[in-house]
Amino acid sequence: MIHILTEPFDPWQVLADYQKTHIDGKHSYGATGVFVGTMRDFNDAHGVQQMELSHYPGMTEKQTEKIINRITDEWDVLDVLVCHRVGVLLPSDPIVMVAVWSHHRVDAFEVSRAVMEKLKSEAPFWKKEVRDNSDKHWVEKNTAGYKGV
Amino acid sequence: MIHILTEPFDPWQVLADYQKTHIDGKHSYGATGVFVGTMRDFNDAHGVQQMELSHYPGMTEKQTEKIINRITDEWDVLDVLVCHRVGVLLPSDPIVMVAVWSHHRVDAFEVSRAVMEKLKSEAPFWKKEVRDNSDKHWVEKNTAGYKGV
Amino acid sequence: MITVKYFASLQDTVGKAEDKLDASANLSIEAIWQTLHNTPLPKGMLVSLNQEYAALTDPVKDGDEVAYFPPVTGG
Amino acid sequence: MITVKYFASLQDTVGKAEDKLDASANLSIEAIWQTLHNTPLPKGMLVSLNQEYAALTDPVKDGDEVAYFPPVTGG
Repeated sequence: MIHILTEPFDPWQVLADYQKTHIDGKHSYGATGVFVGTMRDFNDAHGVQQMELSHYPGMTEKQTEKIINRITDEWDVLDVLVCHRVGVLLPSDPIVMVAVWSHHRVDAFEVSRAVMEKLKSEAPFWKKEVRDNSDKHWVEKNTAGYKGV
Repeated sequence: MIHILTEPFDPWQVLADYQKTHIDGKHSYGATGVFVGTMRDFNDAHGVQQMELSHYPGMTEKQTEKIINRITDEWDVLDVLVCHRVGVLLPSDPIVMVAVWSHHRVDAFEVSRAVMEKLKSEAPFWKKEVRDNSDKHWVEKNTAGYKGV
Repeated sequence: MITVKYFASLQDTVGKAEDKLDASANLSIEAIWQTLHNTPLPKGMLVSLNQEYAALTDPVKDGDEVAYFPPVTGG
Repeated sequence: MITVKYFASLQDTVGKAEDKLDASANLSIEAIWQTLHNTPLPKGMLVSLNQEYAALTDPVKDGDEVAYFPPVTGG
């Protein structure tokens, strides 16, 4: 499931609520893997005051569902929750959360990371930074998520 | 930091509290990776009613600190929190939580998984299952955490 | 009628979020851009057809939704 | 005095959690088990010396803490 959120969210509160309503009592899970991406106040050498996140309504949800389905087909997973902010973000605001519930830990680790990497390369979201000098600047590309592994 | 807990804990509440007191305002982080291991009501083909987790007080903390230090020396990490239950656990009780805060997502993913694997193979904890027929049975070994990757 | 959408820096470049185009010409995604803007689509841009990633040469028909945008930077 | 600890299934096997042993004999970790239990340490067991993983042949001296336990199963 993907939620596109226009307001700030607390990932730990979202997880507590979602687990209560969607997981506990329904699934016998042994593992939960979570990734939260948070807005930093720097990028490369620039200070960043705020960030404007836009997306392609409709296509974003469709592509994210496809990403989740394609990956969960290959692993033994009980549920996947993705939350992604759009709109104006301030430093330390959560941008994205991916949570995976599975029987065994290998699936939670693999799927949370794979969904995150695919989101960053395929889901139609775009970041515009407002830098310390108030210049607005579109982020041109996401960095790779694996290195020296 | 490692916390050995004798009572049930809510990982999302622990994260909310720890982040407020130890992370927010102190670190400019961009990524948080979390793993939670939860007691299942089955293992192999057996139903499991409860689990008794014992440890080696002193050595557990010492070995866990060593695991964390050895791994964080190799990655760019801001903080690591490990919580591990001991005592009597019931199905769906959290057993272990590993949380990692870092600038970039690669470090959060790598370190949360590496700490988890090392905990399972080096930290002196032992599980005893109480099966559905009330037989008590020491778990003999942990399963591998990587497969087909 | 074909709906044409622009996102992110490309929306700034063209100065609007959307165009409408008569579908009678049977154009490719690339040709639609050329027709509307009299210039080739900037290099490195991505395109979609009915909210699926597509190729520049894919044909577009009446009722379709085409979009042009730079590499994604979410997550 | 040497403190000797047993954990998990090995604690069940020996029927207690701890032994104390006079340190005068200058024994290895393996020999301490043999001395206390008149039988070799079961195969596959792990040992520690002062809360660090150790080898069966490591020597033990006065004031040390030795422990015997099966493979760990936490996490």
